Amino acid sequence: MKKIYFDHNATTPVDPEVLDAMLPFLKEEFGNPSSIHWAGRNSRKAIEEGRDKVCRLLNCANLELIFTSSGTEGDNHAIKGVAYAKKEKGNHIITTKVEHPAVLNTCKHLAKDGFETTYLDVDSDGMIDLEVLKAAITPKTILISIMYANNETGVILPIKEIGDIAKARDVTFHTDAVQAAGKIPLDAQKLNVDLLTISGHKLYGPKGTGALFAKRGVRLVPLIHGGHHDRNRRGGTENVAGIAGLGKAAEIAMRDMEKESAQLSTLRNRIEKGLAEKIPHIKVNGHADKRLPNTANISFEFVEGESLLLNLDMKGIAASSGSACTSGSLEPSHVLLAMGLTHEMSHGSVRFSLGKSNTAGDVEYLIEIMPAIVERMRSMSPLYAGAK
Amino acid sequence: MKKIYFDHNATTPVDPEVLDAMLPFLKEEFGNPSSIHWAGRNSRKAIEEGRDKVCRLLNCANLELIFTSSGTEGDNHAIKGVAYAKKEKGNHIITTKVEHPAVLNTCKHLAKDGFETTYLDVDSDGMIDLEVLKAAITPKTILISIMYANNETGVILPIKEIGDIAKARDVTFHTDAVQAAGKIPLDAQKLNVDLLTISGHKLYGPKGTGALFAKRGVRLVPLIHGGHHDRNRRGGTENVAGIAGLGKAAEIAMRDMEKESAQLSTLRNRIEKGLAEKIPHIKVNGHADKRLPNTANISFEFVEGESLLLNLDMKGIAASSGSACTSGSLEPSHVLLAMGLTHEMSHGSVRFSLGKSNTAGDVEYLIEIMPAIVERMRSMSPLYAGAK
Amino acid sequence: MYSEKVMDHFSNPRNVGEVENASGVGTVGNPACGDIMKLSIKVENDVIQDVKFKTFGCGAAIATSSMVTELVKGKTLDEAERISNATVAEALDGLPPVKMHCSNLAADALHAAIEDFKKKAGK
Amino acid sequence: MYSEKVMDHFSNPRNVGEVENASGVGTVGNPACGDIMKLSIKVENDVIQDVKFKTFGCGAAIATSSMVTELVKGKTLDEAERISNATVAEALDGLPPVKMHCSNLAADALHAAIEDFKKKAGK
Ligand SMILES: Cc1ncc(COP(=O)(O)O)c(C=O)c1O
Ligand SMILES: Cc1ncc(COP(=O)(O)O)c(C=O)c1O
Repeated sequence: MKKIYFDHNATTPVDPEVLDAMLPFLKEEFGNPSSIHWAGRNSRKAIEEGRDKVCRLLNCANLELIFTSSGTEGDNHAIKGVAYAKKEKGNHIITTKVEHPAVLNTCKHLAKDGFETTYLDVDSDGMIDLEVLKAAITPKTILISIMYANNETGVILPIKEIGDIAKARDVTFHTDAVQAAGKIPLDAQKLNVDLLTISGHKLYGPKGTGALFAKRGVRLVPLIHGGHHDRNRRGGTENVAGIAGLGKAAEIAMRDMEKESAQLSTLRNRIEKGLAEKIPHIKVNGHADKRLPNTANISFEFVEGESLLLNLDMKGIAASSGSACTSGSLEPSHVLLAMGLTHEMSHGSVRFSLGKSNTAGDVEYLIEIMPAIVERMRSMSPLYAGAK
Repeated sequence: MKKIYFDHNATTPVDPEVLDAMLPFLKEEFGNPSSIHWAGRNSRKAIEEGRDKVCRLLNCANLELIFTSSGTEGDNHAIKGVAYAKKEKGNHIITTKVEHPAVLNTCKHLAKDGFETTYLDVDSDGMIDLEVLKAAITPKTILISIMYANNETGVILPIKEIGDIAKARDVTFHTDAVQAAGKIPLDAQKLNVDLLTISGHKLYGPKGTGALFAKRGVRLVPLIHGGHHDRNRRGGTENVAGIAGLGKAAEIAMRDMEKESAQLSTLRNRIEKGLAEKIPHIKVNGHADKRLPNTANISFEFVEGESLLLNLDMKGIAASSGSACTSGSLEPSHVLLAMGLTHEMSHGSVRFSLGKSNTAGDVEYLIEIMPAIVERMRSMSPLYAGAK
Repeated sequence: MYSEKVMDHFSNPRNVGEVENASGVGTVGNPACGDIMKLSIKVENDVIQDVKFKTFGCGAAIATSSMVTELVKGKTLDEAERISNATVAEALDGLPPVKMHCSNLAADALHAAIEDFKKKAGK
Repeated sequence: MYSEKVMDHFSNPRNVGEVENASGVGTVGNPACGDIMKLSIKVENDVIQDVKFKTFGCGAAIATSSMVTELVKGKTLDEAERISNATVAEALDGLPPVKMHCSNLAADALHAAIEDFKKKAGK
């Protein structure tokens, strides 16, 4: 059966060039980068080259990068790191209702330690209101953490404007850029962000890798204490092959982003238009323009998302509802609920997230098979009768 | 030039079988294990198979294993996790002076949060006194963290006895088994340990992997909050290839441990004997019997370790002084100082840690070249004159 | 994640629809939890002669609905009342843990339909 | 981690040993920090005619010791006094940051030797 992967926001395949960059460090170049002998030297060099490349993607200085094992670790490190470093100054954090669980659950955990979090609402486009953000800042506010691009809808938040507000009020600003990195240009310097998280496996790098940009001067309590790695900011023997791979992935992203972005948005728009033409009662979720080029989030009224996914899977199409982390769970998407969708509509959403390998043929195949799937599920739905 | 690697306690090469086990998940099997579609299913299966294998190595149940990104993360997770989970009960932690920085610096960090740590002394063999341990336990003691085998000397601590003491006093017990795993048999069930840390890259697995055994019922505040991964105990998309590799490494270790252990101790003993016969003023550090089979830690009086390592490196031999994490730093080994060595002797120590690839030829080569190196460095040492 | 039986019932659900002139109808679940099941039965001489379902929900919700209709067709009301959600899950070779609570409501829908029938019949 | 020059001086250290009938001897460092340097000089007409070192220490310690002996041989005392630890590190194309403080003591040893000479000479 034909297999089509429309779930690139969940994870991406490792680029063959990335794997090539990793392999030496899974074979002969196995030394510990902290070792002074021959076996360690090339490992050390690989880390520094990987660092150079990731820094080029983020436009930051080498000393400003901490390697992590995932986007989730980066988010935890940034948020807990600032919270504990600044707890004398205040205990208030501002984030949004549409963040990834890595941010939401970290804030929830911090509540047990006396921190308070304001979760900003979003409008029906998935956008926050900057005036509400401004009004939410109090003298006790130590951190704003707002994602760059939403993983479920692809909505891009106004990071530059948020950064300006944060700077004017002297509040540390973290952005979870896990979904943005590799898909749209990032510039840590221009954005007034203090901290920025990325994850390797979302940009054709290996799982188990990530990085946290931490602007020079930002105080951060380490999440993982240990040896002198990464200037005492993250203990643990470095994942050398992973870092080499992440570096290569960053390099490739820089090189290909523009071209790919144009291609993907064409395909994505075709999906949205093609499905809307053929299937009644559907709704594209998220801001029309301020969106990642690759993401389509569509609610199919009267039916539930997982059953659509299972049907798609039986036809060889991989897609998801909500984030991969929450599929398997029964809660409707917190992101779509925050955007004002009903429970039914939130449950009935499917995310198609495109990537390098996708072709126009893939998209036409989806448009061809989807109407019958939706119709079949609707015919079984007790909610559908009235709408006919 | 001939290259000989005698630094297996710093890191080990990835076993080719391990790499083979990883490769599918760096190529076609790239799905997110949380995804319900075709791309995710094999990833999920790989994780569960990796888990089975690691659990077999540790003799524990599947639900008792949390995957981590390093030994350091596991140590942090265990120690902070227990400290924060039990902080209502007490604030006292007991560890030793000879732990890895992953443990020592975590305890040091916890001091800022009101936790107090007793650092147990060791004797000249590197052993702790169990009576002193017993006496150190107070009603406020919530955690004992004592390493299974020391990374610098290979000394094996009496984990079973410590576990019995901890159990009798109802104190949670963590052991850092990073150096023990794969070298000597472990049995999480028999040992009365509540928590046990291992690291992939010390047993021919990939860097960036590790696991924490947490006995059923042990309460642990997560270190990394996020999605539902590993039953909410460690957020972040799983390093599928890494876990597959770690599993394979555990399987191989189970299979080969006994044979290898016999071979390595023969080679190790030959190094110690051979060098002692040819070089005056040297001292083998650590308990004569209760020691890992692969580790020789030798002080060469009157000379400094790094300069010996550089000389060895020029002859193609990779060895280390102290732990890899602290080489590059200027402090003498805290482990050897705790064992009562003078500063000079601590500075003058070299660790030879053997592994699979080492042969009798490697060992004879070392014994052949080492005397001249030591003599050369001694001839330059202002401390040597008096001893001649 | 699902057993073959679940996938079979999901892909080829038995008895989809609404029984005409139903003797009883039961609806359980709600949109918040993501599953709504509506079961209609035709009862004659205390035997369930016909049964159909409509379900909004995930794979487990649809499969359990389908399975319960197979299990009760031709059964007496007494027999049908003894079918529990656990019976249904078992008949499907089990469900993933996360699905056991919320999506495993088909027997509840059946019992609601029987109750509805009894009320209408004045029993 | 070390420059080629450092490795050259480490592998082929110049002027190892002790000057006979030294005009001055300087010893700096201590075992705790891992480096001890002993420099002996032969001074004639305020010129350093000969210089030798003995060092217990890491690669940087040995290389800086060797380098300082090269730098001062034939220099006047005035010139020698102007040589700093930084001068030595520079002449070696730099040292790793972690080595800059502790192991970069060779100029200190030189100055100590000159001072010793002056004291003995009653200057
Ligand atoms: C005893 C011990 N504990 C912990 C660690 C840390 O493990 P990792 O390098 O995987 O973070 C090491 C190795 O460096 C070790 O030897
Ligand atoms: C927006 C966002 N943040 C954080 C994460 C977590 O990244 P990782 O899977 O690398 O832990 C993800 C992906 O799941 C994400 O989409």
